[in-house]
Amino acid sequence: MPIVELRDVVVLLGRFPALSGLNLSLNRAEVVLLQGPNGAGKSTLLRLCGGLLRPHSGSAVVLGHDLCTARAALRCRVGLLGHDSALYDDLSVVENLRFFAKAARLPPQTVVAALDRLELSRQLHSVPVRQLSAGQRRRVALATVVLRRPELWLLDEPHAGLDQEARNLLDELVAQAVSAGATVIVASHDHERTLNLATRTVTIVGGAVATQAQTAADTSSNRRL
Amino acid sequence: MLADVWLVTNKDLRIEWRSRVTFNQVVPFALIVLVLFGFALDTNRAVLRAATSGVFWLTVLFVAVVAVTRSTMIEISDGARRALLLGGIEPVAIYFGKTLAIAIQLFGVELLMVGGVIFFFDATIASWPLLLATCVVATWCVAASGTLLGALVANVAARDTVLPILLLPVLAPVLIAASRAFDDALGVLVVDGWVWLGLLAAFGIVNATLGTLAYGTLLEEA
Amino acid sequence: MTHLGYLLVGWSVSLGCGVLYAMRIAFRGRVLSRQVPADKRRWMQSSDHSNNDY
Amino acid sequence: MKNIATSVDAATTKSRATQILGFVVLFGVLALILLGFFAAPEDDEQRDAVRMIFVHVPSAFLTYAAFSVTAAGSLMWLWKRSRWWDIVAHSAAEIGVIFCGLTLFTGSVWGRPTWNTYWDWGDVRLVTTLILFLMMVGYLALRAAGGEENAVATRAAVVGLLAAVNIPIINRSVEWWANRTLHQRSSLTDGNLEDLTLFTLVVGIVVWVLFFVWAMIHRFRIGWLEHQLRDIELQAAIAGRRAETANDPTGGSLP
Repeated sequence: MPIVELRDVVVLLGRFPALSGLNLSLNRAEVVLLQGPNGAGKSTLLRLCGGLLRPHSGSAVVLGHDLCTARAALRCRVGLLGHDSALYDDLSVVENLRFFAKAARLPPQTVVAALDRLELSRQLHSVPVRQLSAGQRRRVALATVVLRRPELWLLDEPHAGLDQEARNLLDELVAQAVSAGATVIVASHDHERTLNLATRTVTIVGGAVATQAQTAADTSSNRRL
Repeated sequence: MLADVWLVTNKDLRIEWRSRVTFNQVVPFALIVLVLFGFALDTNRAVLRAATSGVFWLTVLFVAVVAVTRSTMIEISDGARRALLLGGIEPVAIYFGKTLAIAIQLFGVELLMVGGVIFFFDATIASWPLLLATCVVATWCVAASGTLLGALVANVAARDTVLPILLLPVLAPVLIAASRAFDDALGVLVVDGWVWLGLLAAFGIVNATLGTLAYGTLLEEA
Repeated sequence: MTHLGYLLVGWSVSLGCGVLYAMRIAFRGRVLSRQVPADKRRWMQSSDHSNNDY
Repeated sequence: MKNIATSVDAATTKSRATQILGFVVLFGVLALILLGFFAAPEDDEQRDAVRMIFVHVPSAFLTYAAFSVTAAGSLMWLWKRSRWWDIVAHSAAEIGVIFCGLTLFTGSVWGRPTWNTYWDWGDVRLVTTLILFLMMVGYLALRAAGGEENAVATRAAVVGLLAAVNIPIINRSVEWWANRTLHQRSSLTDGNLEDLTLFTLVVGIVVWVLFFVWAMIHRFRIGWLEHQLRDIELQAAIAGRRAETANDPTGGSLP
């Protein structure tokens, strides 16, 4: 069964058709590099797959959940890293993560584990998110995704604002998740970096898939991690 | 479920404790409104005392608009509303959690305002139990309607103007009933304040029920 | 007739509002009708393709 | 309604049925004026001021009828998600606000000669109707604020139901507040009215209801056309987006 199955999906943002009849089918453990010019609909596609948007028309099934009817059930199983960090500015790093862990009914130790995984130093744990640098903020946002061990990772420009070290860390995380059976969709301008991992590239233009192709990482099956 | 309610309440209160928006802005605002009413009505001590209940609850309504706006803004800024959705908390728990957080904050402001009317308006308390019970129940009513309408206007472009237009008429019965109950509690008017309290409770239950039913839909679609 | 002034004001405002509103919607209907092709002007029949199954 | 004589024009919201209905309403209004001003007798206490009843009571009746339709339409939208019910709710709200404003206005103008005041804060129905008016003005303001079509419909439906649920409570509360009312107990049932006055009042209600039906049909069709226009606009926008996809300048070339 495909992880993502979209047919003729139209998604409206206000009255604007951000997706204009998009077709896409993804299988388990695929890593998809999403390309396309600004305004092509990449972010909208990720938000749709994350269960945040309702298709205006067409059929959309993600992880077996119909996006017209069962978005709430889907949202517990995906991890979305958007443009904005989706954190509460006035709460500290640990408080933010604890909130998300409790909401998802995860044990408290997952919080520390996730923060350690993202190599966030202990001094930062009690600092309000407002005071973090853009890169640190991004790491915390990523920690909220890692925390939940999602089956589908949706990463919107994940490399933006990260230093070299953090980028390598991110690639490592993605590779680990994929080997554990997760599916990943990455929207990125940083082709070279993401291509190493990608099994497929999908180019979106005008809210629909223009082209897609299998990549070397998939065919040669010796991914450089 | 209750744990989730407390999780959301705790989160909102903690954010308030850190940012002190309500404390630093809403409390002075409430006191200024009271004082201005004092200036406007000060020619006659009797008029001032007779008007105390109405002035008190009118001020609470204005404060409520500010508190609801703040509560909504917490979730809108930086995609946090998305975070709340992705978190996996039941919408009903979010609704009651946020309602409770607003109610606790408003109740705190009201206690300070009671001090304000005693000081500025020369109010005397005839019945503390009735006064406190009215504050609790009316505050719940205000918070329950406010949270619902806050979610309703969250994605409206002109939400800052639309919220008061919608919220204030809905809260008109709270203004009426709470003022009458206060009249009794302050010994201004011979009415049965507890009957009015019952009406407030009915209003609170009805609107919280509607909120329970509609909140999830609004969070998803509106 | 007593109170004629009050009566005239009440009646004329009521009927006037009705007439103005009627003219407004008739006019607006005319303007909109010109912009919509005839096959889409069937009132009772839904041509809605959006996902209405929630 | 202006050019009744012409045949049914293709590009309007009227139809044979609404034309006939419009005719009937016009004649009804003329009949009502004649009945109300000349046939119906004057009241012993209120003298001729009682003639205001023939516009005031039908307006009040229609206000509550229209907002009931809005509440029903709101409920049906939330249940069935059908555009039809959404437009019904919106149409009824718009017409209802007009009648509600007229009810308040004619009531005040009537109140001056009979109760010697335009407005009384202690009067139950007056205050209830005013709050209802404000709520529904908010409803229309929310509609006018715009947004995605389905989201607007859902928001508006919740407000419509909120108003419908709260009005009985407000009515009770204000009744307790005052325990007094300037309004006579239901004019229709207490049997104090002269036969001809009662007859005229019934004619007034019937004429107003017929006008409501006429206006609803036209207003509904406007809502329907607006929906169709948005749909046409949307299809064009989708086609435009698809054209972008087809003419992809990069040709989908990979780096």
